[in-house]
Amino acid sequence: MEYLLHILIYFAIYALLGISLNLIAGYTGLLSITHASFFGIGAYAVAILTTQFGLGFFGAALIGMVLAGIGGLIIGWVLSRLSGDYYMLGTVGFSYIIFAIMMNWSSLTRGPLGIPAIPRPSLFGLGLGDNLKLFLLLLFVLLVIYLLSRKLVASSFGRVLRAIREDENALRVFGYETTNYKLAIFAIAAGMAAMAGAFLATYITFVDPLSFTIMESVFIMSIVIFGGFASLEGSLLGAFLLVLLPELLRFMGLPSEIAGHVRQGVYGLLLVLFMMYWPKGLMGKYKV
Amino acid sequence: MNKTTKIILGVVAVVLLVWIVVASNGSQNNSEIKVGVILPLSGDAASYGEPWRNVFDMTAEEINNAGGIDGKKLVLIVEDGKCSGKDGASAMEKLVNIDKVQVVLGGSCSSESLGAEPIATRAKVLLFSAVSSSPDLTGKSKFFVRDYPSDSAQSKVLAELAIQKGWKNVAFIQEQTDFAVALHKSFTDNFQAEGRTVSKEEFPKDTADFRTIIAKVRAGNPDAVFVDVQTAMAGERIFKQMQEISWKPNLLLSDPAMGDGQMLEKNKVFLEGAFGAEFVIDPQNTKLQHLLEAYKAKFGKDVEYQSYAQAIYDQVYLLKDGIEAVGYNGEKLAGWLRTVNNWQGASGSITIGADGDRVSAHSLEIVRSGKAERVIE
Amino acid sequence: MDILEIRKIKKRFGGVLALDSLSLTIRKGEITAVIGPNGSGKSTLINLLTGVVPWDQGVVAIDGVLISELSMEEVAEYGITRTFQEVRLFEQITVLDNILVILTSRSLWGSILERHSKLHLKQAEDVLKTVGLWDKRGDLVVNLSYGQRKLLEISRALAMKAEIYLFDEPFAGLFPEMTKLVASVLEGLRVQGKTVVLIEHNMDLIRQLSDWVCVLDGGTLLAEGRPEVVLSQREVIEAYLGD
Amino acid sequence: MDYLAQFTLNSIINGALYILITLGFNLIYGVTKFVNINHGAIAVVGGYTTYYLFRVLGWQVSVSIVLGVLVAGLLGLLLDRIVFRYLRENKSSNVTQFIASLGLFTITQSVLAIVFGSQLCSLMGDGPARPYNIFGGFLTSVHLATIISALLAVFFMFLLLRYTRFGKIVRALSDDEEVAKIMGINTGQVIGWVVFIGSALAGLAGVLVGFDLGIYPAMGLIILMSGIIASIIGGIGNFYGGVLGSIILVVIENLGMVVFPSEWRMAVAFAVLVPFLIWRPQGILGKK
Repeated sequence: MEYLLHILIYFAIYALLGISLNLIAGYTGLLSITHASFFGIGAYAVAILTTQFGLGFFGAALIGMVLAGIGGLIIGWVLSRLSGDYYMLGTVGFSYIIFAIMMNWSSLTRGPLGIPAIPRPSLFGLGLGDNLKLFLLLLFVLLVIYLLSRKLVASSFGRVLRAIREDENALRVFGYETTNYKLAIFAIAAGMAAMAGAFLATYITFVDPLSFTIMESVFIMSIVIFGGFASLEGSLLGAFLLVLLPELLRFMGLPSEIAGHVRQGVYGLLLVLFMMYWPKGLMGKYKV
Repeated sequence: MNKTTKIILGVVAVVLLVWIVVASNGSQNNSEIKVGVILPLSGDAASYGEPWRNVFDMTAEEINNAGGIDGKKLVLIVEDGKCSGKDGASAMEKLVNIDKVQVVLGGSCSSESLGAEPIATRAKVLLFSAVSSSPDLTGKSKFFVRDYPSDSAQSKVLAELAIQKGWKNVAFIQEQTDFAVALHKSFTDNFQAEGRTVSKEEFPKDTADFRTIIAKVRAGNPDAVFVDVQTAMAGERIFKQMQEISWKPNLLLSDPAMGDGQMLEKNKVFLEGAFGAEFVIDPQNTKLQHLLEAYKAKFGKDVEYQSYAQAIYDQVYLLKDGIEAVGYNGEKLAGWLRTVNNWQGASGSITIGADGDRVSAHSLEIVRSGKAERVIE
Repeated sequence: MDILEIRKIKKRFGGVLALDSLSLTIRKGEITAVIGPNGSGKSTLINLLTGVVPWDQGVVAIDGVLISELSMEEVAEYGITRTFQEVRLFEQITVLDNILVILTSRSLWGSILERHSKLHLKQAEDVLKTVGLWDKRGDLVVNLSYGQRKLLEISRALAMKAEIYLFDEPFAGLFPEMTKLVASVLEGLRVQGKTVVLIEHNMDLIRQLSDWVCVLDGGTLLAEGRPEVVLSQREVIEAYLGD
Repeated sequence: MDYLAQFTLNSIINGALYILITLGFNLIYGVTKFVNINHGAIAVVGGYTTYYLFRVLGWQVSVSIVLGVLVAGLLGLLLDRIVFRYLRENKSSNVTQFIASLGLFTITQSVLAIVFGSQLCSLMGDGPARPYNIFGGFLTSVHLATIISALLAVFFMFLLLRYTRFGKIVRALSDDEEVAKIMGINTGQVIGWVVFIGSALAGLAGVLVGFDLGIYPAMGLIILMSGIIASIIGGIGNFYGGVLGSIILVVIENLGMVVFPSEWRMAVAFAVLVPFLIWRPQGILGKK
């Protein structure tokens, strides 16, 4: 059972990432490959603040979300003028810069050594240490963020985002400061990704830069792509499949030195096939 | 995506879930001993994982051919840790909960071990690593043991040498791995005093182009250059590019480079007089020679990362002795390993301290015509 | 009373002088048609008046207020709205959403907290009913026919409840009964005292609808006046048939 | 300051490699109008083919180099026919093609890792290449070959684009595809040739890196990123832009290496990319 719990915790973390990235990519049409960096900022914020400054999990997670939000605003502003594959290149650039900071700023992040011994969360003294309680807390957060996102997407704000996705310049002629909307959603999604990072840090009790590379951002992007653009439930399905699929491959008894590469190859193949035949993804409502 | 494909996907998802739940109460049948192994088999660190996996397979086969452990067949279940904490934890959870192993050999990268350790402690499973060298793991848990010395010993020996040689400025070319970072840190602590300085240029794993780093280090005209690499191959690329700008500084090598006899042989002219420190390696060690020959016979090429290979080889045999002594139980084995004293292996005499680290007698060595010879003070 | 005036506007795209010190006045509450062969500067003029393109020289006055430059976002504040020649709608969302997005609050926080008042839905219903698209409100725009998309663009402009409407070839490619519908919408606007600038090639419609006609050729004002006067002038006909 | 000579030589060597990559990349971008991430992996395929023929099968070195370059060109063409032509015909956005190229990159990298393992293999065999002393700095025979082939490639491409009918068509196509269609050009066939030549150039770069530093499957992204940054700085899709961008990037990178510690090298390159993306996305020579 413990193993099932482990997979479900990863599912919830990646569902959180999928939903938040879908808000940017699926609803606003901005396909960003920086999401793992905000995921990392959240994780490192919790790691550093709890181990070196003695903060509690929730305080550290909150600060992490604010930091990621600010980072999102800065990166969002810089990229607001770009579109299409140029935009994605810009996000790849930032993703690398943040990864380099995590890896090289060793006085803060201990570089490749990573940060071990991150405490588990506790609320008013009652420990939420063991995996089941942690999972329930994570599930609760996922539910709250899912409902919040549904409400956000259904509101006029969500409709403006979709209009930006379809034809931003046309919308500006009707009097909308579209850049502000793009920055707002980018910061909100960055904050959500940081929350996911906080849970990863406290669950594994160790963070290292190699968990937040560009390829991790591409993985989160593929959760949104397979699940479907502009469909929150699609992202849940995407996370479910892409977290379970690799675990399943562990059972397939493939000779393990090629199992890793086969998994990587299969998921690359899926990316190509989806772009060719199901650009909307499984449950998507928008073709990129 | 019409309705039917969604239904099919739903069914597939449910089947997945059921399969994992069913598989999660696998059992440990008594005719074989299932031991887990965590190695980086994809991602950046795959270049380390593959050769180590070969050593694990070869050693297990060797033991099984000689009658196995207590007559039972040793079965290694290898999982991919991808050299990251997140995946190390996943691999550990699977091995502990699905395969119900009592011992996991690994992780290799320290990040894998740091990710796996809390799970091992919770499940009272022995995490026995031959390669993770991060100082954060020393004495971290009753269930974590490693037969690879922490790096501080090695750097202390080299720092003393540098001081004795009267060198004022040592420049590091340091790989961005936990092992190399720890090596640099302990060297600096021992060397940097009374006006002696240590400068550093780091490079990401799998860097191929060292031209500019070497030119920059040369510009600082250091008294000696510490080639602080995780693998002999990275060292070899640095030596090649140093020769390509015909620069031959005093060299200090980290033990993965120093321990690779084949690499020393190939670059013997350039490496003449280079210093390094290894835990007692003597080529006459019969077990070591056997390991090298058996590996070459089975895989048709010399073993890479010789210093790690021998630690892995000893690790499996140590485990065999442990199981035969106290039975296949994680907690007892963890305790038994801590009592190991002067156990003769391919990597020389192995003694493991109370903190779970191997007590090492690092000895200073110098490269003489392609061979690493001990320097007797 | 002149609601919109441009004096000596110059606009150059690389080597091409799209507008060559053009001066033009648009009177309030009237339908002014702007005609001219392709490349005479009509689209550039509209893009200029809706902040899509800055002008190099010259002055623009809206309601007598002189403005030096116009950004897209400010256009709505000056009470100007437009349709697009190549129909730029929000494709992968519903017809109703295309209208609601125009009616709702422009401020960031406003749009998040806004509760959907019945008023918005009522306004959307009116506007869609005027162009007969109310029963199509649930469809995605991408599934609409060409004519329906033209009508939706017009209803979107109406939803803005602006002062000055710039229609860029609204009748192009419409079936006869749709043309009648759009003509009645334009006349409806005139009755409400709104100002309409119509870019169109169909001369009969121009004669039927417009109070005033300006003829552009090569970025300059060739002629202007009552439709029946201007359209019979020799050089206007030549400009059309000449090149 | 004797290392100045070595720095300039290093810059020239890296510059030559970047030029080879950007030449191919820019040529293809000019007609396909999207950032093809798989271009990097095709370079590595070129390198591995030559490695297999020359080092494993022991063929003659010049034959294996030519075949390596050809195989890279053909692979580029094949993938273009199978995946990207389908996407072009379906009017897919450049973002869709970008993601598809990312998928192809993952597949190519995984296949290489499975077939050749993840170890670094050098085409040079063991031992360093013979260094020549050139006013204080050192160059090896491989470096000279790299520089010469870069110069030859630039010259050959210059002639091709400037004086041949094919060159005029390619330039017309990169200016405006519709205009080219009206002129009755069989754009499909021209794109095919352009992709072949561009991929072959990438293959050449891969082979030269193989001889100089050695290659490993995951190297594709690093090689390509520098090429993309150089293209954007110089002017993406513009023939001279690639060359100019490469020189500028190399100078900035090497200057950066003097000031910053060397682990910040790629971060410096991306940091240079960001201001260009904001203020001059079309690059120095490009037009809006």
